[in-house]
Amino acid sequence: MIESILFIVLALLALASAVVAVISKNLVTSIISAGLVSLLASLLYLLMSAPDVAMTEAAIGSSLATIIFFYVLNRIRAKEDSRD
Amino acid sequence: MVAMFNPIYFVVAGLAAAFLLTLFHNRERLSYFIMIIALSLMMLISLAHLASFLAGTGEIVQVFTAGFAPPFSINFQMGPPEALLTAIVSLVGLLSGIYLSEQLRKTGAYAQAVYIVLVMGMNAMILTRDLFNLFVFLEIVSIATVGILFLSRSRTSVNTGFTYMVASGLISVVLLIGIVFAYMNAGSLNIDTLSESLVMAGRGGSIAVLLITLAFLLELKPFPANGWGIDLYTSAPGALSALISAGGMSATYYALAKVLPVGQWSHDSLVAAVGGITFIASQIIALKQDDSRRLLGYSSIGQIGLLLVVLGFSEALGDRRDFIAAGLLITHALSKSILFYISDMVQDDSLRGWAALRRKPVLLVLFGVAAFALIGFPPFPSFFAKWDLILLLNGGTEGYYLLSAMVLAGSLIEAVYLFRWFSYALKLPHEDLPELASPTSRLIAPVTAALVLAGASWYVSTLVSGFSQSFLIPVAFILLVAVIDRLPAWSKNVISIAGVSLYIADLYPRIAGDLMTMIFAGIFLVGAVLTLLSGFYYKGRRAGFYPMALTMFAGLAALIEAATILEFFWGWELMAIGSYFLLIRGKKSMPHGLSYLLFSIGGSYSILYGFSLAAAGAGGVIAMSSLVGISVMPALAYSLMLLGFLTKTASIGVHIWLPGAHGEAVADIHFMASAILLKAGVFGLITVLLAMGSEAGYTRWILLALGWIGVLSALLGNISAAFQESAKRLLAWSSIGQLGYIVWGLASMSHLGWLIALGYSVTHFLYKGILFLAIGGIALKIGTPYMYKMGGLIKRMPYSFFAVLIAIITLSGVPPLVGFSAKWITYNLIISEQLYYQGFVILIAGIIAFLYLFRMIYTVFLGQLKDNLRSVGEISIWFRIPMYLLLIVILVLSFLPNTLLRPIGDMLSGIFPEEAIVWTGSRGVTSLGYFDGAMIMYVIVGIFVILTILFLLLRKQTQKVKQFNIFYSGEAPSRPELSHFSYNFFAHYRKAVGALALPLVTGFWDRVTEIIHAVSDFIRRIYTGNGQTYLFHIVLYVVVVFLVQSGGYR
Amino acid sequence: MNIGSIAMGAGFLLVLIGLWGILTRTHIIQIIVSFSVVDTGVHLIMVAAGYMHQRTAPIISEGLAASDAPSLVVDPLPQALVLTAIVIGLGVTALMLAFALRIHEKNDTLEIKNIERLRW
Amino acid sequence: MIRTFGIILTLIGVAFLFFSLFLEYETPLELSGSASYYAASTAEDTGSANLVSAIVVTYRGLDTLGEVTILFLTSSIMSYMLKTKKARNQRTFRESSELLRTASALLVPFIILLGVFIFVHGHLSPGGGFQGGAVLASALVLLLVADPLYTVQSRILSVIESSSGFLYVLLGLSGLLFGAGFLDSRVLPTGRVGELFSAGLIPLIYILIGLKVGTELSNLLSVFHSVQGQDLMEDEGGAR
Repeated sequence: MIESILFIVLALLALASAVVAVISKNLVTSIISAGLVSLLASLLYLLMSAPDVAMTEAAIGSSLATIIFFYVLNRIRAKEDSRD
Repeated sequence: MVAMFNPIYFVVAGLAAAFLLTLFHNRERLSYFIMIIALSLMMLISLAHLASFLAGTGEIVQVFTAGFAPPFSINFQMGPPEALLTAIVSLVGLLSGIYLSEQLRKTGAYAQAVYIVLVMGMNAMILTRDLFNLFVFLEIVSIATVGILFLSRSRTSVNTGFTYMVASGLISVVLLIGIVFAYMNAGSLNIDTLSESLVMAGRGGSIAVLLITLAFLLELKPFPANGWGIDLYTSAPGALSALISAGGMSATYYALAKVLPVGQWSHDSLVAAVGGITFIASQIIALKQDDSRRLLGYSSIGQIGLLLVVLGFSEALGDRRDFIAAGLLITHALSKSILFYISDMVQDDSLRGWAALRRKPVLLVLFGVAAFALIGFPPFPSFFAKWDLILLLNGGTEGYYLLSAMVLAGSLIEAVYLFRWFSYALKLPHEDLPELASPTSRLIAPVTAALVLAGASWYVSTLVSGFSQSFLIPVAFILLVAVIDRLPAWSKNVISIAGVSLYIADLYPRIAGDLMTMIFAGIFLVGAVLTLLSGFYYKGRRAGFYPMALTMFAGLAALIEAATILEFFWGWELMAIGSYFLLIRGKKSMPHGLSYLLFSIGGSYSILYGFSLAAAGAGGVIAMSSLVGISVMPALAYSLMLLGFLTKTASIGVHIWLPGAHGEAVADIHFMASAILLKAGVFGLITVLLAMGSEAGYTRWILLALGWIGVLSALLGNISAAFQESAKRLLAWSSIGQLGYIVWGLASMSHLGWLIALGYSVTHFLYKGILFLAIGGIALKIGTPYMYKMGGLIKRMPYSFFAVLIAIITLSGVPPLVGFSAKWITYNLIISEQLYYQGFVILIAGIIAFLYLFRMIYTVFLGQLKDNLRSVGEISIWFRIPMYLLLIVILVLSFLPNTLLRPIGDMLSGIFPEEAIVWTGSRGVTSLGYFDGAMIMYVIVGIFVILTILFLLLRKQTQKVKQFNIFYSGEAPSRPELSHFSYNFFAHYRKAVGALALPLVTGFWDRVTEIIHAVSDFIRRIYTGNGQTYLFHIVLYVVVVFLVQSGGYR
Repeated sequence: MNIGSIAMGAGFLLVLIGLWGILTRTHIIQIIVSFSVVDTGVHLIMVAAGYMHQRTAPIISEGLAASDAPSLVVDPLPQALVLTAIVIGLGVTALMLAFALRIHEKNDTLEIKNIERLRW
Repeated sequence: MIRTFGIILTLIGVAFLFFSLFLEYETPLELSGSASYYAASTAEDTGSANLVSAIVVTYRGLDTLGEVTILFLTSSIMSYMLKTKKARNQRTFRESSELLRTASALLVPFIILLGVFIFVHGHLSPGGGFQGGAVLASALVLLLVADPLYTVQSRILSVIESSSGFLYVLLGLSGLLFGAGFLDSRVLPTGRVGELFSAGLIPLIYILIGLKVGTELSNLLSVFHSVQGQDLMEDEGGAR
C-alpha cells in the first residue's frame, strides 16, 4: 500500500515536472525539469522491479542527456551574448 | 556454395568495416577502399542468393542468431524477395558509394562508416524477422540518413535534417507503442509467430497492429503527412537521394509487407487507400514542380503509393502480386537512381537546366531510358507489371474498376511531367547551355544501373505468359543498330532496309492467306522500306534516327504478329516510343511531340483498360480472340478501345497533336508518320470493330458516334487544311480529313463502307506518300514549308509537279484516277445505307478538299517563280524514286481498280455477306449502277489528248509576258512576302466558315490542363516548409487513421 | 489499481504532454526537451508492459533459485527492450542537439518560425 | 489561434487512442510466450544470473549490436558535423576552484573503477555495459567540470571505441564459427550461475560494450564540450 502511494506521488511529480519542462519559457528550467522527469521515472522503474532500466535511465537519460543539453545551451548563449 | 554467404554477413561485413574504418581515419584512400570492399561483399552475398533462386536451386535460408530458435532470438530470413531487395539495395549502395567517392573521401572516414552502416541497416531491415529488431535497424537507417545528409552541408540540409529527425522520432514512438502492445498480446516479437498468434484478435492487439502498420506507412511518406521527407530529396546530394529513394524505400516497403500479415491483413484496405491517395496526389503536385529534385521526390513518393496499392490488393492480385511489386520496384529503384545521379551532374536544379545534358548525349539517352521505364513502356519490367496490375484489378471476382482507372490517370499525369521535362532536355532552346559536371568516373553509376535495368527487362519478359520471346528479336536488332550509331547514315540505312526486308521475307509465308493482314503489313512494312529508301538523301550520321525508326516499325510489325492482347499492346507502346522520337526531330517540334506522346499514352491507357475488361470477361485469357464478345461492361470496353485507336487516327476531338507534330517533321518522317503511322489506328479500329460486330444493342450508339466523329473529322480537317500557310501543315490537316472518311466508312459496318475504308487506307498511303515526299523534299530544298514563299516551281521541279498532280487528282476523287472509284462507292454507300445526314457532310467535305488541293498545286508550282528560287534544282533522287514507285501503283490501280477492290470485296463478303459489288473485268456493278475504271480512263485520256492537240494548235495566238513585266502601285510593303497573293489565300472563306476551324477542341484540352495545374498548385500549399507543421501533420494523420479504422473494432 | 496501470497511465500522459510541447513550442531546444519527455513516457509504458504484481527483478540470486524464476520474476524482455530504447533515445537527442547547433549557426535563431525553409 | 485549436483537437484524438489502449491493459498474472521461456531456461542456456543481461547480450544480441551502432553513428556524425576550428586562444571558461580540481582528481579513478565493476558484473547483478559505460563517461564529465580546458585524447578514445566494436563483431562471429549462431555466447563454458567467471561470452561482450559505450559517450560529451568555446567549421556550398 505504502509502495502504491509512493508510486503515485512519484508519478504525479514526474507529470508535474513534465508539464513544467514543456510549458516553461526558461530554457534552464525546462532542461532541469526534463532531467527530473527522467530521474523520477528511474525511481518508478526501480519500484517496478526493473533495476537495470532504472540504472540506465538515471545514468544516461537524466544525467548525460542533461549535461549535453547544457553544453548546447551554453554555446548558444555565448554566441548570442557575443553578438549583442 | 550459398551456405558460404550467410545473410548475417551483411551485418558482420558492414559493422566490422565501419568500426575498422575509423581506425584509419586519417588515411582516406585506405578507409574508402575498405568501404568499397564491404559494400561489394554485401552485393556479392545478395547476388549469390539471388542467382541461386533464379536458377531454381535456392532454398530459403533461416539464420538464428545466438543459436536459439525464434521467437526466443532474432532471426534473419533470406528468401527470393529478400534476395532481390537486398540485391537492389546493395547495388544502389555500391553505385552511390562509388559516385560519392569524392565527397566521402573529403569528409573522412567517419562519414564513410556512416555510409556503410546506412546500407547495412537497409539490408538488415529487409532480412530481419523480428519486430523490435526491425525498429532498431529502422532507427539506424534514419540516423545514418540524416548523418550522411550532412555531406551536402547546405543551410536547408541542416533544417531538413532536424525536421526529419523529430518526425522519424515521432514515428518511432508510434511504432514502439505498437510493438509493446503487440508483445503484450501475443508474447512474442517474431513476425512469423505473431502472425500465427490468435491472441491478436483482441482489441488491444488490433490497435497495436494498426499502430505498427501506420508507423511503416508514415515512414513511406504518405500524402499529406510527408513534408518532412520531401525536403530530404531537395537538400541531399543526388546520389544519396538515389540510395534513399531506391534502397530506403524498398527496405521500408518490404518491412510493411512483412508486418501486414501479422494483423491477418486487417489493414490491407487502409494500405491501399493510403497508397492510392498518395499516388494521385503526388503526381498532381509534381506537375507544377520546377525544381528537378523535388519533382523526383514527389515522383518517388508517387511510385511508392502505387506499390502500396499493390500491397493493399494482395488478395485480389494473388500470386502475381510479387511479380507486379518486383517489376515496379526494380524499375523504380534503377531508373530513379539514374535520374538522381544525373541530377548531381546538372548544375542548375531547375527542370530547364537539364538542357545541359545535350553536352553529353549518353546522359540524354540514360535520361530517356529512365523516363520511359518509369512510365512503364516496353521493354521495361514496369510495362509487364502495370499490365498485370490493371488486368488483375479489373479481372478479379470483384472488379476494382475505379481504382484501375485512377492508377492509369495517375500514370498519365506522371508521363506528362516526366516527358515535358525530357523534352526540355532534348529541345529547349538555350542561348548557352548550362554547365555539366560529368567526369567519366561519374558515369559508372548511372550506366551500370541502366545495364542492370536492361538485363532485368529481358529476364522479366521471360516470366510473362502470353508473350512470345520472338518479339525481343526486333528489339535486339534495334539495339545493334543503336550500337553502330556512329557509322554514316547510308550504312545504317542499308542495314535497316536489309533487316526490314528479311523480316518481310520471314513474315510473308505466315500471313499469305490473310488479305486484311496483308494490306496492313504492306502499308507498314513496304512503307518502311520506301521511307528508308528516301533516307539515302541524308548525309552525315543522322544520329539516333535509325534505332527510333526501327522501333516504330518493330511496334507496327508486332501489331500484325500479335497473338495475344499483351503482344498487341506491346507493339502499340513500342510504336508510340519510336514515333515520338521521330516526330521531335524537327526544329520547332518540341511541344507538338509532347502532345503527341501524351495523346498516345492517354490513348494506350484507354486501350489497356478496354483490354483488361476483355480479359476479365474471358477469365484471364489474353488471346486476341478474347476481344470478341466481351462480357464485362462491353459497351465501355469497346468504346475505350475505339477511343484509344481514334487518338492515333487523329480523329476530331483527339486530333490536336497531329497538325503540329506532323507539320514540323522532316520529309521522310512525315511520310512515316502520316501515311503509315496513322494506319496503325485504322488497324486497331478494324480489330476492335471485327470483334465487336454490330449485333448487340449498344453497338448502335457506339457506331453512330463513331460515324459522326469520322464525318466531322473529314469536314473540319478539310476546312482547316484550306487555311494553312505551311504546305506541311496543310497536308497534316488533310490527313485528319482523309482518316475521317476511313473512320466513317468503318462505322457504317457494311460491305461498301469497309470497302471504302480499306480502299482509302491503301490509296491514302499511296498519294500521301507522294505528297509528303514531294512537299517535304521541296521544303528541304528551299528551306521553308510556307507556300507564299514558293510559287512557279513547275519550271524547276517538273518531276515533282507531275507526281503531285497525279496524287492530287487521286486525292480529290475526280476521274479518272483511283480516287474516283472510292468516291463512287461512297455515293453508293450513302444511298444504300441511307446515311443522308452524314453523307451530306461528307460531300461538303469533299468539295472543300478541292480548295486546299487547288491552293497547294497553284501556289507551289504555278504562278511566278520567286527570285531566290531561280536556280533551285529538282528534289533529291532518293525522294523521287519512292515517289514514282508509288505513282506507278496508283496508275495501275486506276486502270484496273478491280485488282485492289475485288479481292478486298471478296474478303469482306466473309464479314459482311451482302453482295455489294459484282465485278466483271474492270467493271463493278452495284444495285445503283456500274463503274468501269478502264473505260473512264480511256475516255478521260481521249479528252485530254484532244485538248492537248487543240492547245498546241492554238498556241501561237498566246502572248508571252516576262515575269517582271508588271508595276507596283508605289507603296513598299513592310513584309513583302505577306502581300503575296498566296498568303491567306482563302481569306474570304475564312470569314465565312473560319469559326469551324477555330481550335475549339484545343481550347477544351487547354482548359483541362489549366484546371489540373490549378489543383496541383492548391494542394502543394500544404508544404509550408515549417517543420512543426509537418510534425503536426504526422500526429493528425495518426489520429485520423485511427478514428477511421477503429470503427471496425467494436 | 496496481502500480502497473498507474505507470502505464503516467506514461501515456507523459507522451501527451511531450506532444503538446513538440507541437506548440517554437524554440528548437524546447522542442527537443519535449521530445525527451515523450521518450521517457514511452519507456515508462514499455516497463509497465513487463510489470507483474508482487514479483521481483529478473535476477537470479541467493534468494531466487533458477527453478523458481518463472513464477517469481517480472517479464525481463520489455526491460531489455527499454535498455535499447533508452540508448537509442540518447543518440537521437544528441543528434537533434547537434542539428540545433548547426541551425543556430546558419540562421542565428532557434525560433522554428524564423528558420529559412524549403517550400512547396 | 486556429492552429492551437487544431492541435488541442488532435491531441484529444491521441488521448482517445491512448485511452483505448489503456483500457486494454492489465498486468498479466503469468509469464507468457517467450518470457516464460526466458525465465525458465536462461540460467541453463547461458549461465547468466541476470536475465535482462542474457537477453540483451545473447538472445537479442543483434539488437544490442544495433544499439551500439547507433551510438557509434551518433558520435561519428558528430565528429564531422560539429568539427571545430582550430582552438582559439580566448576561451571563455571560468577557472574552477582548487577544491573541485583536487576532488575530481581523487574521484576519477574510483568512478572509472565503479564503471568497470558495473559492466564486469553485468551478468550477475543489475547493470552492464551501458550503465558501466555511462559511468565511465561521467568520469570524463567530472574532469571537464574540474578543468574546462582539459583536452580529451580523442585519438585514444576512438581507437578504443573502434577496436572494441571490431572485437565485438569478432566475438559474435566466433559464435557463428564455434557455436550455434552469430553472437552465441556459449562458445566459452557457461559455468555456474552466479559466479564471476560464468555465462560464456556475456561478460566479455559486456566489457566490450562497456568500453565502447563509455568511449562513445565520452566522445559525444567532449565534442559538445569543445563546441562551447570554439566556432564550428564553416560550411561550404550555397544552395545545395
